[in-house]
Amino acid sequence: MNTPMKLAGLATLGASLFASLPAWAQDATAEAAEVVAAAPAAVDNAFIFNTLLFLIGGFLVFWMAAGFAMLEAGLVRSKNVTMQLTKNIALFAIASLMYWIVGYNLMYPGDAWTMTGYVGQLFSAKTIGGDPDLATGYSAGSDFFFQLMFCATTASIVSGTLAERIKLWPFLIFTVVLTGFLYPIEASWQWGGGWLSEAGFSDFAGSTLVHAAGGFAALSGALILGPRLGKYTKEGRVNPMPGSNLALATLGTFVLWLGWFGFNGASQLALGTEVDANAVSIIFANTNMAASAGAVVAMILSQLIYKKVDLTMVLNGALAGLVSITAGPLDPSLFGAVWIGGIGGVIVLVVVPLLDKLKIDDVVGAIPVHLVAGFWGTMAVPFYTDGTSFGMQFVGFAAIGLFMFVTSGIVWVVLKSTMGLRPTQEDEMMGLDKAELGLEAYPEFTKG
Amino acid sequence: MNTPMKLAGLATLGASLFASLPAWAQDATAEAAEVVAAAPAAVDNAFIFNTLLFLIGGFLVFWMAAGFAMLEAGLVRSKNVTMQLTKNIALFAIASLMYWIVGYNLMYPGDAWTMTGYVGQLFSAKTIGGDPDLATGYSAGSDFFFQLMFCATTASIVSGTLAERIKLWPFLIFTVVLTGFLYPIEASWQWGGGWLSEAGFSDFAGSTLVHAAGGFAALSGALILGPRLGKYTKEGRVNPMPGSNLALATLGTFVLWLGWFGFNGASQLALGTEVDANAVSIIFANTNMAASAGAVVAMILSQLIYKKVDLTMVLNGALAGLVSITAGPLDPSLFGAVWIGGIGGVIVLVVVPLLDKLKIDDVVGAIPVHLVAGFWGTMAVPFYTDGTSFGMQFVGFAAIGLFMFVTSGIVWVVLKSTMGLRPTQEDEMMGLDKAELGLEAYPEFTKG
Amino acid sequence: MNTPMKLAGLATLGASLFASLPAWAQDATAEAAEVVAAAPAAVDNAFIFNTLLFLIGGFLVFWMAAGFAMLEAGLVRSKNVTMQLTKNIALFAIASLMYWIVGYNLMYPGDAWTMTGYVGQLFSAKTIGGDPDLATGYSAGSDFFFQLMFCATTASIVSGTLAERIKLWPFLIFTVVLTGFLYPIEASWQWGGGWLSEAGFSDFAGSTLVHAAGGFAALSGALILGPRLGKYTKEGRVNPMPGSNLALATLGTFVLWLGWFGFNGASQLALGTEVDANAVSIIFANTNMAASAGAVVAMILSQLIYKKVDLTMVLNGALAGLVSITAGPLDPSLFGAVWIGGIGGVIVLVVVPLLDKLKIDDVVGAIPVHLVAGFWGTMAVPFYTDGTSFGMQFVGFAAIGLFMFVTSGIVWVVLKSTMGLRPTQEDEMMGLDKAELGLEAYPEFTKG
Amino acid sequence: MKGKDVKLIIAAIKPFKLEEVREALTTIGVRGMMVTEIKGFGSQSGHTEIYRGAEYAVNFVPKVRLEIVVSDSLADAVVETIRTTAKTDKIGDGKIFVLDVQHAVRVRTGEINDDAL
Amino acid sequence: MKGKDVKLIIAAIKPFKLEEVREALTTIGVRGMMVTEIKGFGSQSGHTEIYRGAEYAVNFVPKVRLEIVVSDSLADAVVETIRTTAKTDKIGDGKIFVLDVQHAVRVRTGEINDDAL
Amino acid sequence: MKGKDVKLIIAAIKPFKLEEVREALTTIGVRGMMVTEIKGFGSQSGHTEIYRGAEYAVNFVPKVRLEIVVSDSLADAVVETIRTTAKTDKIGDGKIFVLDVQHAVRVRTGEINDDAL
Ligand SMILES: Nc1ncnc2c1ncn2[C@@H]1O[C@H](COP(=O)(O)OP(=O)(O)O)[C@@H](O)[C@H]1O
Ligand SMILES: Nc1ncnc2c1ncn2[C@@H]1O[C@H](COP(=O)(O)OP(=O)(O)O)[C@@H](O)[C@H]1O
Ligand SMILES: Nc1ncnc2c1ncn2[C@@H]1O[C@H](COP(=O)(O)OP(=O)(O)O)[C@@H](O)[C@H]1O
Repeated sequence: MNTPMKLAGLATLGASLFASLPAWAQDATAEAAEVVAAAPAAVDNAFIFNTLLFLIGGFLVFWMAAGFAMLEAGLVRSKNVTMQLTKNIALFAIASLMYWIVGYNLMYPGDAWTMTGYVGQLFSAKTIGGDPDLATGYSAGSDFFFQLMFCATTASIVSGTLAERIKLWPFLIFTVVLTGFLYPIEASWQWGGGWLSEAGFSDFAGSTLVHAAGGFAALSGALILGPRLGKYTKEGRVNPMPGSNLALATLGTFVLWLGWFGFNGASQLALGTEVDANAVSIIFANTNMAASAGAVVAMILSQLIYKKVDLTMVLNGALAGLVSITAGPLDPSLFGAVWIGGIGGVIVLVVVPLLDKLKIDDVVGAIPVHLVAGFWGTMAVPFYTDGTSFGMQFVGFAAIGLFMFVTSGIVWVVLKSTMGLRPTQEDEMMGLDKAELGLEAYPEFTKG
Repeated sequence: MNTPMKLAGLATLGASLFASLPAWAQDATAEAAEVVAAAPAAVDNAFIFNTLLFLIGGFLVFWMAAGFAMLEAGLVRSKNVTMQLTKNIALFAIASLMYWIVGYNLMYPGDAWTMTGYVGQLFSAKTIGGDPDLATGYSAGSDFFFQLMFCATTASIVSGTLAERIKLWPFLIFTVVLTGFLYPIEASWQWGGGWLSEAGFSDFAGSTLVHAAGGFAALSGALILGPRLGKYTKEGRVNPMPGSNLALATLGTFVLWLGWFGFNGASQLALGTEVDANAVSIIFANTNMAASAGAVVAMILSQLIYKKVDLTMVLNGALAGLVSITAGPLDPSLFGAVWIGGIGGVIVLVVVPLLDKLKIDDVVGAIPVHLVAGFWGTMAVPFYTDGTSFGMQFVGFAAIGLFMFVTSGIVWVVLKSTMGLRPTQEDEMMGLDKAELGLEAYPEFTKG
Repeated sequence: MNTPMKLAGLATLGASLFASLPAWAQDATAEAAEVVAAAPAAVDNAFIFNTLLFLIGGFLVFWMAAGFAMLEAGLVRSKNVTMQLTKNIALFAIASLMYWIVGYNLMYPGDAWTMTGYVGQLFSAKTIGGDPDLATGYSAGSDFFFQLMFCATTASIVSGTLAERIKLWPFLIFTVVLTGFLYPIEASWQWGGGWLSEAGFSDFAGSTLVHAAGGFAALSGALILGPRLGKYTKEGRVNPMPGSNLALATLGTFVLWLGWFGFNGASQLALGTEVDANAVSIIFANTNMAASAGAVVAMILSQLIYKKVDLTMVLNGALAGLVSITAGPLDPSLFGAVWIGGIGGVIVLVVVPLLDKLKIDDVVGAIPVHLVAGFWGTMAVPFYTDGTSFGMQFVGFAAIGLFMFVTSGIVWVVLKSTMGLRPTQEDEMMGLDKAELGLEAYPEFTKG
Repeated sequence: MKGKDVKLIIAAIKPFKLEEVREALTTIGVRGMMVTEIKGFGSQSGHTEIYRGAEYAVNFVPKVRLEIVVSDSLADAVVETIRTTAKTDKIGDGKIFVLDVQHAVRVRTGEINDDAL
Repeated sequence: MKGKDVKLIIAAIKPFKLEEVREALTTIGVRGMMVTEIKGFGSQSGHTEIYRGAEYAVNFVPKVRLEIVVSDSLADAVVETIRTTAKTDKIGDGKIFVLDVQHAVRVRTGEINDDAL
Repeated sequence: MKGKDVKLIIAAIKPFKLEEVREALTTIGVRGMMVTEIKGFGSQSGHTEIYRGAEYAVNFVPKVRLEIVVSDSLADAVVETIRTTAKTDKIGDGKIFVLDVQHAVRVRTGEINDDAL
């Protein structure tokens, strides 16, 4: 998702060409203009198309919030489902508010940087009312609506990794900081026209800026929080805790897959020209190919390695494929999308057990899917996108990763040492639904 | 959602301007026209954009039918889930047929009122075939498709309140009357260009016309039907009956939230100009803000009042926020949407227990969410919308409320005294799924 | 869904008209062109609208894959849910890859037929990159994205019928053949401009080409595979095996209903003119009417025949209504859509028990819904569409049916005699989730 | 002598009677029980259902099974209380069975027999 | 003398054998039973599964537990019938236990012992 | 003499203790058991919850019920093992009941009593 500046530029170019017409033509144009004022043709259709793309993309990415909720609710044990659902809907609502109050202008400061290229406008709420500004090429409201969804996505990634063992409120407070400050700041470095975009980093729809960023926030949290009780035995055995509802997990994955068309497709930021329409189409097709390849590869590998297909690995594989193509969904051929996404599937099969070896408890596999596949996706950009370099891609990833890991780490530590992150052992054993919320997700089915 | 007339007007204006051009220009225009006839630019793109808005908005509102089904299936006890699902899919199908056979022309009589301003055309089925009528500015089929969804939504609201204790057929017969007659008549008063619109009432997307209207139909039903067996003990204790599947309830809420972008956004009824595109964008953003604020406020209040977060209250809060902004989603600033929606969250926390005190059994909280928040949303319009008054808003709400409460009350009473509304005590105790449908929703999981 | 040629034609017509302008106007046009080059108005908006229609339609049809997954997961017993979910996500991923590698160019050979009118290009992978080809009237990527979804839908139909008793890998290998070869070949006969389209067969969105085709593949599989253990007792009694989760089944049906708007609507293949926009609108409205009528008729009949409403029949009824209108969703009036769809509902009530009599075990009712209603929908076309004949419709249906039944039958037999199709009796009894995947969908709820 | 004899009372009742029975038993001094959801087979069983057009017999009806361990002295009262409270005079009301318990232990304290209850 | 002695027969069998066993028991005159889904632990237990790459032992296998109260006279026939019908000769077929019942009561009628069954 | 007397030990314990208890029992030579999820009522019961603003009492707490049939000789050890392993010293730890079993049969082999276990 390049910076919105692009479009503005395009539009002003148009204006100037207009101005540069020979005098005698002016009148003609004048008349034309008059006619035109009445006929629909006079309307700046590109403005409408671009806005429509943001709105469609935006509601599709909104839908991803439901996808994360279902995926996570399906992969936790039934005694923690209500809590997981509560966290997911709450984090989205919080992201909306925080991104409005501080996030948006912190991320898109225009020329009003607090620290040029690094920190945008602080504490200036976004406003969208009034007449449309044609120069930008799209409606401000649609842009805000669309960008907001990316902020919320970043937060959704964190909730899954830390599931089943973090109290509600500290998690929500972290979400406030993440969506109001951490995400907007790191994202501004690239999409806000900050130092990374200056330096030539490339991340079309956010393999690094959204997915890896969320993944690093999740990783630092997982390290500070520690694994779920009984997940790793003293003898070092891994004790699997199978998800309670794979139908929900699969539904969630399909929802995310669907939402991703908006996530990547609308990141083209324009639909007003044949070239843009064509670009969006290519992105849709590539996104679908990468997801499919990720799923198939994960399925085949899990058959080869474990002699049976593990559905949860297939689901993770599809998502890893999606994250892998997100940094550069436009330039690769369909074949490119396939092999880039397929490697996402490999990552899942390799990294999921690896994390268990490291005793890092990632309940839903968000770290392999979002962080590691996000890294891969970012590094794969130069294979197909001119003007990008592996070096710069690495620098960008490292910078964002470091920033997110450290800052969110600090927030986690502060929360831990103040209000505490974890419920009591007994509460965790009983399940957060009963212990903290007093409300079971399936009161009639589960048997404690 | 103003009356469709608006667009027609706009288009004709265009035509007239055309006509009013100086003679010499005519030829030019003629040529232009010729060129134009071949080049896509000659197409009335506004017609296509407006139609597309109706279609996208329409399928998003259709999706809300699934949202209600999941929300309600999740909030009833497992022994009544099949029944709740059956009612929800059946009511939508019935709404489609009734709105076609009588509803649409009863609601949009044009100049062919049966009783001017109060009752439209009776028993005239809607037709949409033939060539597009450019004058209206949109395709008749897309308008019918879109409006139909609002009719169905009204019916969906009723099913939740009366869940677990009303037999299938009387409910469906009520749905026939509601979607064929009651909703179209009251809605025609405003959106059909009837007396309320003349009087200056304002209800952009239907806080009153859809949500409160459905809420009043539900309320009268709840009063006549009485509470579920054992819901209120003789000692006056409230006996909670926790929903059987909060994952479904949360999914349903996300689905409704998504659908609401179409519900409010497409109620702008036009996308063919930059101003309209901008308006739709503002509506999307405001709608999302109101929902988020409602959810957050409900969450915080439930923590303060009950010392724990009640997910079902958070879900209701988000929906109440959505209903609250529905009467005027365009004019408020983002901040306006936040506080208007936030009060929706307050309403939930106040009204849910209040209804229990009054022994009104509202299984899913549809009355606080749709009726009371609908009232609030309607009354909040004048804060941001010029040319509206609190007085007139109240009059409109009261008129619609009275009409719906009385007419649906009559229907309920007639049904009660003829075929009867409630199953036998034993059947209700056993659950409607087994007793009336002989089919359990989760035959392998629940244990009676 | 007519052949894409149509649009190309339209565009060239435009070009030629351009050419035919009087000389003096040329300059003017030249200037205009210049202005225009800058102003959005010069853009070929039809190209964008058409592309957008494919993209929106495409993601809606994608969503149907999730619908099939939920419907089937809800209608199988809990011990086979993980398997059903695995099959559904895997078949979609496989369809994406196979349709890219061979399917698309096999189906749309243009002039490069291997056997003119019967077999397209073999083993030529589809590419979509590069600049948009304006002559076609839409983006190649969007067309590929859209067509691919139809291929996947065909495969989804098969999985439901054969549920609970076919091993994972043979099913997936069949999917490879089906999506890579069988579907593209038969579909090329009509949509690829092959012999059936030459002969005057008409199947707008695929009642025959997609639904009946999938149904025949499922039927031949069901015959070769045989019924589930214990489904039909020696005494010839039918032993029902109720679905484990009707909430999922209902969700799946709503998802399919929603997706169908894209399935039928975008099969208009164009949105760039008022006439096209109007057509898409009519299709949306008719599609919704047919589904509603199918549901209501199935509900009423099940009440009359069985004295109780069977939700699973209502769900099937809605889907049968959708399939019935799919062959000709544009030409019928709303009334036409209603009776055509309603007969779909009748078909369900008649064919479901009939199959049981024939001891054909169709777990989710895919044969009545997709094959038989697909037949009905195809035969109903001449009632409203000029230039079509019952004879030709029958010939087309029969040809496709025969081809699919025979070819897929051969594949099933080969698979059976090589790797085998069925799990051991003990495995089937235990459930495929535990036996083959070692992973239960609801590990905490079900009790073996 | 006191606390020697302890009985296990097993009862199958209709699910919706559970709460009523539990309250009645508490009032006569029962301080604990185990409740299991079961499928009951008996004279009540055997009505038929239809699913997708196919008839089938429902052989099991959902019941709730109570296990109550009490001292001999209380046993008859418990049986009597269950019998009267669980009764609806409709077929399927259930059964009560009384068994001997050799001894009872409370995990927390190690108390035995009467004191364990 | 008649109706004095009543037995409780508890059996753990493989779930898919339930219907067969129920039918067999009906034919020999058993008119009721209680069925509970349980997790069984025994020699059959202990195969391992893999979830997301981690191995784990499955210690419990799903079984169905039958409780049948019959008069002494019928007890042996019941045990025999279960033994033969539930048998698959594969490990995990289950166990049958017979206990004494002091007395049995039918809630609906108050009939006791034999008459209660 | 050997194999004559067989006991049924019924215990209600806290769910999260199941695995620990099972392992402990295995080490002392128990080779099988039946596990049922139950709702327990006892002194631990009775805390209140709030749902949508309405308070209600939770009378039942989830417990796990073990049924272990062992030879007389092993019975005491089993009771003792459960008592010590299931113990958390918090209210609700559960109860153990011992009953006489008349005889036990292994379905697969027809072996009886001790040999059946
Ligand atoms: N012989 C039996 N052994 C164990 N439980 C029984 C027996 N007979 C009946 N039951 C239990 O009692 C319940 C009610 O018995 P049933 O014969 O249906 O009605 P009633 O108790 O009125 O005669 C059954 O569902 C079953 O759970
Ligand atoms: N000692 C025991 N006490 C109670 N139930 C037992 C005992 N041993 C086995 N069972 C039950 O019998 C079932 C089958 O026993 P198992 O040892 O696995 O196979 P088999 O019966 O063929 O020896 C177990 O799953 C358990 O439910
Ligand atoms: N009289 C009884 N008969 C049967 N089971 C009992 C009895 N009393 C208690 N239990 C079981 O033991 C469990 C724990 O008992 P409780 O009184 O709550 O705590 P404690 O065992 O520490 O006294 C209860 O949940 C119930 O399952």
